[in-house]
Amino acid sequence: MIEMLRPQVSSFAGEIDSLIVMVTLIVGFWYLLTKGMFLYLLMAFRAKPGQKAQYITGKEKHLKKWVTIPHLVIILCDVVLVAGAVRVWYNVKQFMPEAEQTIRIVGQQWAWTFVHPGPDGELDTDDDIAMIDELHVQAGVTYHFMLESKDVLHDFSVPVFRLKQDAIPGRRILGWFKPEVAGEFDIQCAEMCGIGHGIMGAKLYVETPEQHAMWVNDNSLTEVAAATQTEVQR
Amino acid sequence: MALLPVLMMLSTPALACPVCGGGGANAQAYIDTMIFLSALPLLLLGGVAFFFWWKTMRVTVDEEPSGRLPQARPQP
Amino acid sequence: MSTLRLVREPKKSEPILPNAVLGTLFFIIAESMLFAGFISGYIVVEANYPPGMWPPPEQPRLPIEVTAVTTTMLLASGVLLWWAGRRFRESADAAKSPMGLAVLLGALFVGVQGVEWVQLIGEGLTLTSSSFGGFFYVIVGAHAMHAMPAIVILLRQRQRMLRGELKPDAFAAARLFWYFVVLVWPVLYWTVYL
Amino acid sequence: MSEAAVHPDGHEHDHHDHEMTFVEKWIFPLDHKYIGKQYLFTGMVMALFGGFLAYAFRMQLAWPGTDIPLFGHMSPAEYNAAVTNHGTIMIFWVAMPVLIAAFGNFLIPLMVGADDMVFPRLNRLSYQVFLLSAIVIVASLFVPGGGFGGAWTAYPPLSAVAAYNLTPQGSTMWLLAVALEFIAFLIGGINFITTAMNSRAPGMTWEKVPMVVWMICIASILFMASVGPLMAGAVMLLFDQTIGTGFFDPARGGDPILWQHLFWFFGHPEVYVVLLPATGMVAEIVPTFARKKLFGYKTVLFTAIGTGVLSFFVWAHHQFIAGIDPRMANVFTITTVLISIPIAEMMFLYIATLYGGSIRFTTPMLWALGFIFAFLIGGVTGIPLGASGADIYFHDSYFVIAHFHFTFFPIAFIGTFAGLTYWYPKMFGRMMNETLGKIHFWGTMISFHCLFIPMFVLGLAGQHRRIYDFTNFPELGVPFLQDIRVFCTSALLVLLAFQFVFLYNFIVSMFRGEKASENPWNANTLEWATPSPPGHGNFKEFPNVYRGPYEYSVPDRESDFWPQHHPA
Repeated sequence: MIEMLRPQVSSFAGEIDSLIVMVTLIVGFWYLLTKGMFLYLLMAFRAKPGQKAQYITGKEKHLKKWVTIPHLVIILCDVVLVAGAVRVWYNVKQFMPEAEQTIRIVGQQWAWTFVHPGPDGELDTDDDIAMIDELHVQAGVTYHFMLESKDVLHDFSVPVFRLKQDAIPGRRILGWFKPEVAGEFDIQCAEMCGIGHGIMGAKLYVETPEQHAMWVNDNSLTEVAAATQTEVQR
Repeated sequence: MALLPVLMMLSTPALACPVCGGGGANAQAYIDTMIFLSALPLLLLGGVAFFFWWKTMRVTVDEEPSGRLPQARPQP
Repeated sequence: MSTLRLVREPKKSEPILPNAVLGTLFFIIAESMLFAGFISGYIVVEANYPPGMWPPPEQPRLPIEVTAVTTTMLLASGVLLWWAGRRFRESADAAKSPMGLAVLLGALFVGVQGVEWVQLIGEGLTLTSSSFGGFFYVIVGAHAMHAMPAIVILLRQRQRMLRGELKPDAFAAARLFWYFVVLVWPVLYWTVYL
Repeated sequence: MSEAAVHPDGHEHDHHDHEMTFVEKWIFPLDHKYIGKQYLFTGMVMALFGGFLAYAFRMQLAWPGTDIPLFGHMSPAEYNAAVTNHGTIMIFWVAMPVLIAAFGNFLIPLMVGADDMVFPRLNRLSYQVFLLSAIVIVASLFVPGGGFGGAWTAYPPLSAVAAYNLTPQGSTMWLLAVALEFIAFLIGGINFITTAMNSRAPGMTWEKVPMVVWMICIASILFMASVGPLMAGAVMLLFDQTIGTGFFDPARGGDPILWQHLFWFFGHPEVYVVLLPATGMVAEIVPTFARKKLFGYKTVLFTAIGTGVLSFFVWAHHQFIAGIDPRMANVFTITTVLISIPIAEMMFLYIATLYGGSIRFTTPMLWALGFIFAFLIGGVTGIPLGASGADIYFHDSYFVIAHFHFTFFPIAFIGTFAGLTYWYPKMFGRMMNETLGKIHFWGTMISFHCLFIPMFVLGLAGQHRRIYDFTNFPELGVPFLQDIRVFCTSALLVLLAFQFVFLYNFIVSMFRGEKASENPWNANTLEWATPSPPGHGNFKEFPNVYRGPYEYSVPDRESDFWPQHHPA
């Protein structure tokens, strides 16, 4: 259902979506059951003239089970939920697959700087390509990112990747993603970062290998990139 | 609850973690203070609750063998 | 609950703790958490520094020995006040001297602490000089902000005691608060100084 | 009733039935009922103010950049200040004062059969500090630079460094106001707990205490036990802002995550601090109008205590992607999902209370049922957020907004309306208009659901919170999503319009309403044993308590209620 609203572009987007669907189904079942019971009781036991309410203390065994049994089943459902959530969490945030490329992402008020490794595939070399508010990645390649912030907290959020990670000044945060579908998508800042927070977006270009090679070729070692890069690296 | 330590062990040293990016000591400090902050109010309130329970028991035994006399009970 | 019909007329029960003491007790719980917050902050920031860099080498050292003496004084004052509370049950006169001594020791503690502060500021440790300085003044200052009003309250209670007007509940509440001030200090000393 | 003339808690000042002057009632009251009403009115004024801020920024979101009626053009800074202060005000100046302070002050002494709070002067001081804090927060929006715009969570370094937030005075005043407000509730909370523990009427053992008293006390304890670390954080942040220390500034050796650590330690229990009093009021109202004993009194109580205990272990789920150790996320997922158990069970027990009842759909009952109806949605939508894997996507999205409005709106408004309409006769001595009450109920409920259910869809579509103008983002500016935003804003306008029905009813009934009898709802608890409204000193004869508060429809009795103070 979520992919109708927002395509799944990263390798783990589908996993997160199915977790959400699973949670929705389990929780929704209980929700509908409870609410159905609630509305039924309201209809069945509305005041009728001459009819007195029953005297039930809640200590009766045969009635207590109507609370105890749902309670136990909920615990069971919770175990399933936790297992699913932890599995997805582990895959996305705790487990790091081998990187094929590494990029650096720097947030500042109110723009993103993306440092791409350039033709040699290594970061922090002379041919790095630094772009403001534009991230170019190649579909099918596993990326590690190093997330940094220059001033306040930012949050690198790519809805189509289902990825979010806070950037914290003074710290370098490692994460990963693997884009799978080519296209042009939004990057947003998801942590309040001041007046310009509402405009702090960037563009994500997921490219096919040919497109990406062309882009790297076009941008490597140009004056513009070198100038931007020296500025970015302080 | 027995699951908790298992889960803590299960994972590789966290990589996508800003706190751990700051070094292992810092991550440990956060875990320590989390436990400290979470446990302290319960210990304090538990202590107060226990004190009241203990007092209530003593007063009830002293004054009212039937144990039916209303007494203030421990707050949680 | 039809069995309740057999129960005789209920009677008013005596509260386990008087109002003033109970209120103080809950206030102390909230205050303990305040100090827990400060200590947590201190522990976290301390862990951010590489070993040997905390306190920062260029910053002045804290007077550990002098403070150890004042800590003992504060603990002694707590014991004296406890003793005063015991004697107060017999007579107000009997509690006079231990209470006076307890307040004196407490005031001396705050005084020495103040002198220490003046020296440390002179040596270059200020709120803004480093995180260490910030935490030192905030934590120790927070303690002083509890100790000073407590001393004022105890002084006023001593005056009332001399006039024979001191209510046992109020005295018990003030004692309880002073125990808190006394007992939280070794924890802070251990965290910040050692 | 030999003790009837004696004050149960031995207050020395005798203040029975003496007519209070205006100053004694409203300016410097010591009487808990008037302090409660002061809290109530202040909370209502702040609710209107918070509602106006919501109106302003929702208009901006629906029609970005246009002139907003009554507000004018909204700049990004004003937008940030509006969302920040809307959140802060609604939680700290509406939910807290109304649910805990207003109802706590008004109800606790009446329900436990006392003549007043045990510390009336502290009680008055509590309100005065609170009023000061309310003035400071409102004033903070009008200082040079504008109000604080760093979100109600106030994460540093944005909130700490003026060069980043550009609102030096606004942020300091915001922080000061929050700190003052905490002091006010700390004083108030001590009063509530001490009163409930020490001033109970003879015979009121712990299992005969009305549920709402229990809930307000548990909430106060939770508040007091959790607020300390945030106070510590607030002091440090205040120093960071004003004299330039670096507790939270990484450039000066501080740690920005530390604030989140201290903030959420308080921030999550705070949810239960406001939730519990609201559920307590529902626990009073549902049995009264279902004419049924509350199903499982002790179980409800234990679920509340269990919620309180667990609430100290869930707070880091606000930081899943914001900088805690990922290993901790697993632990906090478990505790977060665990806390759903007591809350769900509590709701089951309330629903079970309806079974076999004789339900009367009066306005208070409708609100109480509406609380259960709406809160169920809020409860279940919390689970995807607590599940760490799903939270990676939902964190800081409109799904979160929709979720917590489905908890906070039922708590702070639906629950409050239930309580207000139920205790209105006791507070003001007159009945509210039932027809207007029902119009208000249906209008509010329908527009509230129309306002927030679409936000779940927006959240699923990946829309983030706190963004000034979504048309800046190609993916979010599409007409489909913009139409949803316009629909939400329209629903908000309807919702706000219906609140004026309530205000009209509230104010007019105070003067023209039908005179209320002592016990208009045929309820059991002690407050209905006093005149409506109760005079100074509350009870004409201090009651003794013979049975629990929910003895409705007891077999072999002619009347279907059995007040707690009636001797057998």
